[in-house]
Amino acid sequence: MKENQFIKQFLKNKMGVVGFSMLVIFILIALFGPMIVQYDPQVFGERADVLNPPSAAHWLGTDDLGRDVFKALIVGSRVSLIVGVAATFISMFIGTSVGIFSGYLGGKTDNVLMRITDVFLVLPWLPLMLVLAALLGSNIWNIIFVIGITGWAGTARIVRAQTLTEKERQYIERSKSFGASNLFIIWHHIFPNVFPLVFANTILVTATSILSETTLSFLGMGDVSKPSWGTTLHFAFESGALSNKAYWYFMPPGVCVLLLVLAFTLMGFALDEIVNPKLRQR
Amino acid sequence: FGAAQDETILKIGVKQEPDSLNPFVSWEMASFEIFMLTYDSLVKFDRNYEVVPSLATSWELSDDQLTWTFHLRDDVKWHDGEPFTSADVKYTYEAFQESEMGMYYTSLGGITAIETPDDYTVVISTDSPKANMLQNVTPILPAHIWQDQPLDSIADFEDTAMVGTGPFKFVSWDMNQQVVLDRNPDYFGQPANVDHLIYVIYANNDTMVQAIQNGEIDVALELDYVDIKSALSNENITDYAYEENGFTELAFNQSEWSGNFNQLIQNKMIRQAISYAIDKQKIVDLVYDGSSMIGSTYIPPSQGEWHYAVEGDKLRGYDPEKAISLLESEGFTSVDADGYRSNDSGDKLSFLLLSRSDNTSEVKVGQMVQSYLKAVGIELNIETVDDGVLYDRTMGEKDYDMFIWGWGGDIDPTVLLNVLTTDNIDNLNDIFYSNPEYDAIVEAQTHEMDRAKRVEMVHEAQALLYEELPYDILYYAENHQLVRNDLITGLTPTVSGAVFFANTIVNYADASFITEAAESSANSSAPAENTADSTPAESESESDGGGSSGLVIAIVVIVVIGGGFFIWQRNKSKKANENQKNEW
Amino acid sequence: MNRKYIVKKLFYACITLMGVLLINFFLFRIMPGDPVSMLVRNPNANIETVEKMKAAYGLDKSLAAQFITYVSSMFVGDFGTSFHYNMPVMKVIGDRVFATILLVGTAEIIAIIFGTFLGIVAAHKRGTKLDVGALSFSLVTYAMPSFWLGILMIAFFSGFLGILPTSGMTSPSLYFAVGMQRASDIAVHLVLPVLTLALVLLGEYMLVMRSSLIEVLTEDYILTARAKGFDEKTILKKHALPNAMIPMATLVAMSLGFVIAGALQVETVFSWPGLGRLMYDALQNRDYPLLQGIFFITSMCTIGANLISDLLYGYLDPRVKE
Amino acid sequence: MDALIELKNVTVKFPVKPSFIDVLKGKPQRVVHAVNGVDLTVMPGEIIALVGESGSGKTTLGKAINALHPSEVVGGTICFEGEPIFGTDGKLKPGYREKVAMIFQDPYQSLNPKQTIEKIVAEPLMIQQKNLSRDKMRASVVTALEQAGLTPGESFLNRYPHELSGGQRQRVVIAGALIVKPKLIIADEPVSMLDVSIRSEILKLLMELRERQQIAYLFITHDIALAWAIADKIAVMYLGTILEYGSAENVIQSPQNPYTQALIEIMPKMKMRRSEKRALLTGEIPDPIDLPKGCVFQSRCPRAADGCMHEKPKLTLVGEAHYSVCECRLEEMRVNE
Amino acid sequence: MALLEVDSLKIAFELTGGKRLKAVNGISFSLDEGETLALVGESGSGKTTAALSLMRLLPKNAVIDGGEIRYKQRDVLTAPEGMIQKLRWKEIAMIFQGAMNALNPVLTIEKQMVEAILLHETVSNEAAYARAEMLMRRVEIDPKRLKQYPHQFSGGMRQRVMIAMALACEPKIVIGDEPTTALDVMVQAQIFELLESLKKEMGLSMILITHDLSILGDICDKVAVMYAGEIVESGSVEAIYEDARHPYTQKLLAAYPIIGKKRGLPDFIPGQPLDMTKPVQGCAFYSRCHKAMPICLSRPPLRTVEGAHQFLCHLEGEA
Ligand SMILES: Nc1ncnc2c1ncn2[C@@H]1O[C@H](COP(=O)(O)OP(=O)(O)OP(=O)(O)O)[C@@H](O)[C@H]1O
Ligand SMILES: Nc1ncnc2c1ncn2[C@@H]1O[C@H](COP(=O)(O)OP(=O)(O)OP(=O)(O)O)[C@@H](O)[C@H]1O
Ligand SMILES: [Mg+2]
Ligand SMILES: [Mg+2]
Repeated sequence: MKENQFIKQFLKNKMGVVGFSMLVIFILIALFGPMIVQYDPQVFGERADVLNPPSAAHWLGTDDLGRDVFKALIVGSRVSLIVGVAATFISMFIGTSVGIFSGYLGGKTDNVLMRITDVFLVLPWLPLMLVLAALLGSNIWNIIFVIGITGWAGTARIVRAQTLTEKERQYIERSKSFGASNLFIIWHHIFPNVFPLVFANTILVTATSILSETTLSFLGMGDVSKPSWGTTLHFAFESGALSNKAYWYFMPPGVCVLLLVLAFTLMGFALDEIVNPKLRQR
Repeated sequence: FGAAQDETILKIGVKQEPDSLNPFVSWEMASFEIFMLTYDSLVKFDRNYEVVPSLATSWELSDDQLTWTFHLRDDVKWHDGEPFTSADVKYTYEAFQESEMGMYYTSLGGITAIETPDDYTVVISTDSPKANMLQNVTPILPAHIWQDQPLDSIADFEDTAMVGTGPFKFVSWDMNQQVVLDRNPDYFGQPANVDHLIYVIYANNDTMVQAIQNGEIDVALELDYVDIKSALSNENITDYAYEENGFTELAFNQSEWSGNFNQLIQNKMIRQAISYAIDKQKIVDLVYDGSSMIGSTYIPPSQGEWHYAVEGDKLRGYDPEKAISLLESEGFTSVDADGYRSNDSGDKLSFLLLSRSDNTSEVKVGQMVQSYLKAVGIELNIETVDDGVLYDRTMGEKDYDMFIWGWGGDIDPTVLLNVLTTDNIDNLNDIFYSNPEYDAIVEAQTHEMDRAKRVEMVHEAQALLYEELPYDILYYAENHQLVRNDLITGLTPTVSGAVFFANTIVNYADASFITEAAESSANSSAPAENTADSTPAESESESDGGGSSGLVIAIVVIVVIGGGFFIWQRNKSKKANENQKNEW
Repeated sequence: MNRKYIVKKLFYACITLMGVLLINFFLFRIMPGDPVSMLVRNPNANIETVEKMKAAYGLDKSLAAQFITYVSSMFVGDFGTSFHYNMPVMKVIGDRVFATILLVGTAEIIAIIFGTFLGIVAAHKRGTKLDVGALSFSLVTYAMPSFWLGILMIAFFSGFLGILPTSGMTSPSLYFAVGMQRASDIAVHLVLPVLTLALVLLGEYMLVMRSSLIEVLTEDYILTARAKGFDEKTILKKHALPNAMIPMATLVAMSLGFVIAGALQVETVFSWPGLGRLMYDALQNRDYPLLQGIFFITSMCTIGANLISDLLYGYLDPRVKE
Repeated sequence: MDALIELKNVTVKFPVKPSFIDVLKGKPQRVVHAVNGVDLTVMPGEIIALVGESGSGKTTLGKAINALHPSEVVGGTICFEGEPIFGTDGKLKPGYREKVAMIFQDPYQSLNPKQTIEKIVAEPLMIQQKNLSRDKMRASVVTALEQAGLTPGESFLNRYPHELSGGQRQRVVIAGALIVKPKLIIADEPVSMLDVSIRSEILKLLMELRERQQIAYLFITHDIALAWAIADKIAVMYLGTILEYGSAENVIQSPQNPYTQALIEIMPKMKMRRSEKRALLTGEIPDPIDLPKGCVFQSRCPRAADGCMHEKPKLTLVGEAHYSVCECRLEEMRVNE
Repeated sequence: MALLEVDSLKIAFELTGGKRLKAVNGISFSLDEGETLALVGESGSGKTTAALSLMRLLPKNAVIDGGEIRYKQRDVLTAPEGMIQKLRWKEIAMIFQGAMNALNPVLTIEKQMVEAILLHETVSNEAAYARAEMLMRRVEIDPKRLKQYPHQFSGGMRQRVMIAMALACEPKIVIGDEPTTALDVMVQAQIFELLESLKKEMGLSMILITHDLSILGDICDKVAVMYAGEIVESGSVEAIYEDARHPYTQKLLAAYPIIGKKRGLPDFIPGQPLDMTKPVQGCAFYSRCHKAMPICLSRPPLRTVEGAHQFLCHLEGEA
């Protein structure tokens, strides 16, 4: 499918457009928000500022250290996005490579790679993530690594399946008849053709990665020096926001996560419909 | 079922679960509390932490202060009906000493021999005067049950019945759910008023507070002020606030090892500068909503006279100016673009702080410390790690400059003082602090039988630590216990301010439910066999008020949705049946 | 379905299991934080105590020796003794299994029924308001962090309305209750966690069911069925669903394996005394044997579920040969 | 004239992937006998049609010549211009791939939808002459496109396959084959996926190329009428064996083998055929894993005799440049006009 | 009266983006009892679309733009859904293009065959099974294989299964949509043999869709040649084979190499099929016709040669 045709299709898909617009808004917030709002997580309020409900001064009230919740969300969007995207990059890289090589080379390589994939697929991912995060210590790069390294197995499976059908195509045979090497074929034929699928999957995996970061942070494995929505939720839940009925503290970060993940999910869903013509809206 | 509607259950919400019910293995406060209720010690503490008789009715100390004679009660029966004798005491003390296991073992230090002239007399000899002999609350175990167990595998012994002499009998422990105890009607002391006692284990403060507000539990323990704020407006709930017998400290690496950490932290003046730079009051204000006491010396104020109160200008208050001038006088005059200081030889004031990820308050404290230090030109990097990693990094790799953690104490100050002795390096002494002067004072006070003199010595030790500053004591946390005053009566706080988990069990004996009516509304129970059975049997009886409305809702939701599904299906098939008459 | 297929899948499952065992063992050995350290942060502990405990738990031996002990004892069903609970791991786990099965089982059943149903409705009424509604609902639940959903549930049903209990599996006051009273007590406690977990699962099931069915409905054999004169409902039921259920069934079987571990969030929020929370606690307590046990059990469940899904696949889809 | 390519007793045996249980039981490896001792010679500029039913091994043989199968499965010798294409070390002789190109059946499938026509056509050069400059490469692409009848070549460079019609796509495929200036093109059913109305266009192009560049073709098809229309020689294949081989006239007009006869007989003739009964073959096609001992066609042969069951018949000369494994010569075919 | 009559039927597809594709552009034909009609034409000429409309099986985005379909004198296009469900399979059955995908992969052949019988006829299960076995025997497949799944059959066998299935309810008309493309000549011959004998036996009417003119003589009575959604020429097979008038038909016939005839390259039609989303001016074949004249830009008249032999061209046409 050609690029502009793809874009046209995407633009026709309402869900995709809604998701994309939401994402653009979040990206803008993440890019420029921190420059506009002045927020230093190290500046604490006074005792009277703790857990204040929303007001003109604090649009979403204050948190347990008297800081502005709204500003914290703006600043936190960066971490959530960066972690989500970077972790996805790692897992897509591993997943796609394993999937393509496994599917294309077949035989023993396939068997070995797939058995490894199986192991990663059956290890309980959330606990595994927690264990690894505990193992490595919770700074943001470790979190990214942990989410990336635990999340590739599903992608590998999908990419492998697609590679298997892709490698039966006649243009692969044609390429071979000219004496093309495996790497040539993988790079010129297999990868470009599994790419749409990988891309659609990337979007969905990003959604999962963001959720993973939130969950890790919520469970106290996050990087507190780089506040994200997940750490905000963590502190909200841990400092009695629920029993103090400080809705302004624990609702908005959750809504932010929900919207951002939803943006990716919507887009992924739309892409899926485009990549998979059978699902296409008639 | 002979459902006795009038049986009362005291339901106490806790966050901590016993680690084990084997006294040779266990370390947790929760276990300690349960041991106090199911077993008895020779002596125990009353509300004012005065020593009162328990299994021992009286005792004498020989003139050389080396031999103790305890006279035991002769009317005590174990929960299984066997009589209690001096042999049990001898067995218990010797078993702890020989196995060298468990939290009670160290409090038996110095005992050289135990003799039992008769069934109700115990004679204990020590090698030197033992100042904390009467602070020893080691639970006496039934020799007839434990003695066949080889000592080297005593950790594996499961006394599933937990036979003791105490006011409560152990019933069951469902992990992460509850521990259940029953009243011992034959208790030799004052038996409890309540028939059953359940510790309900909560994973989260918020849900526990919610639960006591909803009346699911009668008492909620181990809460921070921020957790309970919402409950304070509830007039049915009484808040018992108390200073924890312990402190939270900012610890500094004092290791002689010269590896991967900033040696500058071993400079006393820099440590003092750090201490001056931190606004402890604001930390307490924000993290505990002002409801904890800011820290100063090593033994917490809750230990009464043992606490040493620093006076006059020796007391280091919040004084960033002073901090800066201290740093400058140490040569840290150049300030870089970020505002961080270094000296002429290029040593930067940049430190690494470890804080425990699962303790939100400490994490917040760390963040605040970070910002205060920044204000005076000290860079602080924070890593949150879990307890295990913290332990490894402090005791093993030593690659840290500071950490935040806390200690909890005993009624006797020795235990806390011991932490920073040279002997305890590689063990409890997590910062490798070594000071012969301090060691000597701590050692001496353990043999000082004159209380006033001993207090003097303990103060001296604390003054030393305050000056040397291996630990900067940040605050003595305040803790809260909530009680449903509309349901429970008879509770009086101990001198510490706490009602339960307070080194004494008096309140368990005094607690009673206000009226049968009030109680039965929250409780309709049937006696179970010895262990509770979680598989529902077929029997009918009405469920309680709050619960049934929830159940009704659940059922209604399911019925409505299911009904909708059914109707949808029906409609479909009806439509499909039309138009079927004609033939082509 | 042929025997070869089953044997092969079983063999692969065994290999996976071995991989899990290996990772399981070494992962926990390289974890920082001596497990004993958790036990000795107590003023009364001393160095001998620590050594004694290490010896008691076999931690003083070499890694290789520990691994051999580990694998061999695993074969006789001995997962060691929990550091923290000082009880056989199997027993600790056994005590929790019921709670998790109750929670996960109920949630799965609800999610499967309603997820499939919603998916069918949406696919069938594709493009209508009904479809858009069901789709939005599913996408939103799919995008929601489950712990947060749990918090909202507590805030609303327990905090605001006050009609459902906040947490736990039983009311303390009904501890001694038996029979119906106990059952209804558990049922009441079950509502919120089940609802949370079911909502989270439901979204994915609905989405998969929907797209799978939409895809199937474009297949030529559906046209054949229509040409045979069947009405839409029969076509849906007899021709489309059996095909659309194939990916659905495998998804459900696979997620069954994950959900036990995934219940961790829900169990933590609701203090539900199940395996998920046990795992979280074990992690905090650095209870290696217990963690290993749980990892092993959950991996086994997933492997088992995968196996079931493979077999189910072979059963539902006669095309699967090799 | 020297033979361009010469096959001697070429066999292709695919190992059957053993089932897991079989491996455990230690059962011997089984093989699919896809090609079974084929002798064939192609002269420069010659068109040889390989006809036969589905599964008879036509494609497999074509790929064997193009060295597309792993060398383990191919037996016998394949000589190109008198020399074996595999050296003693089992490696393909360098330069061979530039002499032999292959065109596949489905023009929709043989082009990567993600690549521009330029890239597709240039691919052989990218693989075989790695250090060619971009400009030179582009020039060769344009030339090849124009040779394949896509003029002006430049206008196609940046297009994508989906923007072309089926016939144009097949021309692109041919251009891709031409760019290396091959001496032999193996064309595997190159027109069967195209609409009848445009098939001949492509065939015509192939013929012209032969005239101009002396390219020989191994033309694989199952349409014997098409073979008749364009081929110099026809080889009839059945179950991996060549049953009859000779000039198109001989094979079609005086078929010697019962199988060839049946094939010709059954072809639709664009005539009313109300009264005639079709001469259908009955009987099962043998499994290529367990080939029968004697003649491979015995199970369906209307004239199978006892001898056919036991001895494998050899291709023998039955007329001028006309070989057959069988001499059950029928009366002259009715198709002779 | 004719069994089935189609009168100026027009069908368009609504494409995403608002375009309309006129797939069928006013076609008319009729079919008598026992007659076989061939619909021929190249890919995309609207054959399948026309056939599907006869059973009202068009996809949702198809719109009938006009015309009428009458089966046994009753209007098919306006009949209620219940009636159509009875028309399907019982009256008109269809052998779909690519039996590979037209059979449900997860149901046994038996189930798929029996369900149709049970739907349309009130017979016992046993009777239905017996009928299925009989049909299998009829298409020369071992009835034991009824218990198998579609993937266990070869392509030719699946096609035969599909034929057996189409006959299950003894319909009056069977539509075969390219029943032999992608099959070997040998298998193709088998299938024609089978269809022919079945037709004779059961008095079936058939509509055979194909793009292969060469096979018509084997089985058909009448031919309608389609180009770009129109029938450009129709008549008996003999008439088409021997007296084709439309340039398209002529060219098409010449495109087949015939064994025994002179060797050499067959003819071809230059150019490409029409883009049917654009409106057609005049003759649809204009751009590819070797005899195109200026007048061809206006709508060509329908000329009748003799009897049912008609064609659509400005030229008088010569053989
Ligand atoms: N890679 C392979 N592995 C195993 N068997 C194979 C392989 N390729 C082909 N075969 C088998 O070899 C035989 C010949 O196949 P081939 O594709 O050469 O036939 P063909 O004459 O080209 O048929 P068609 O006309 O259908 O293309 C068949 O039985 C086929 O199943
Ligand atoms: N569902 C659909 N949506 C849009 N366009 C369609 C649809 N089905 C068919 N068409 C278009 O309608 C035209 C006629 O299609 P149809 O399938 O009837 O052709 P055909 O003659 O059967 O061709 P073939 O020989 O390839 O089967 C084609 O241009 C096709 O692209
Ligand atoms: Mg082939
Ligand atoms: Mg068609």
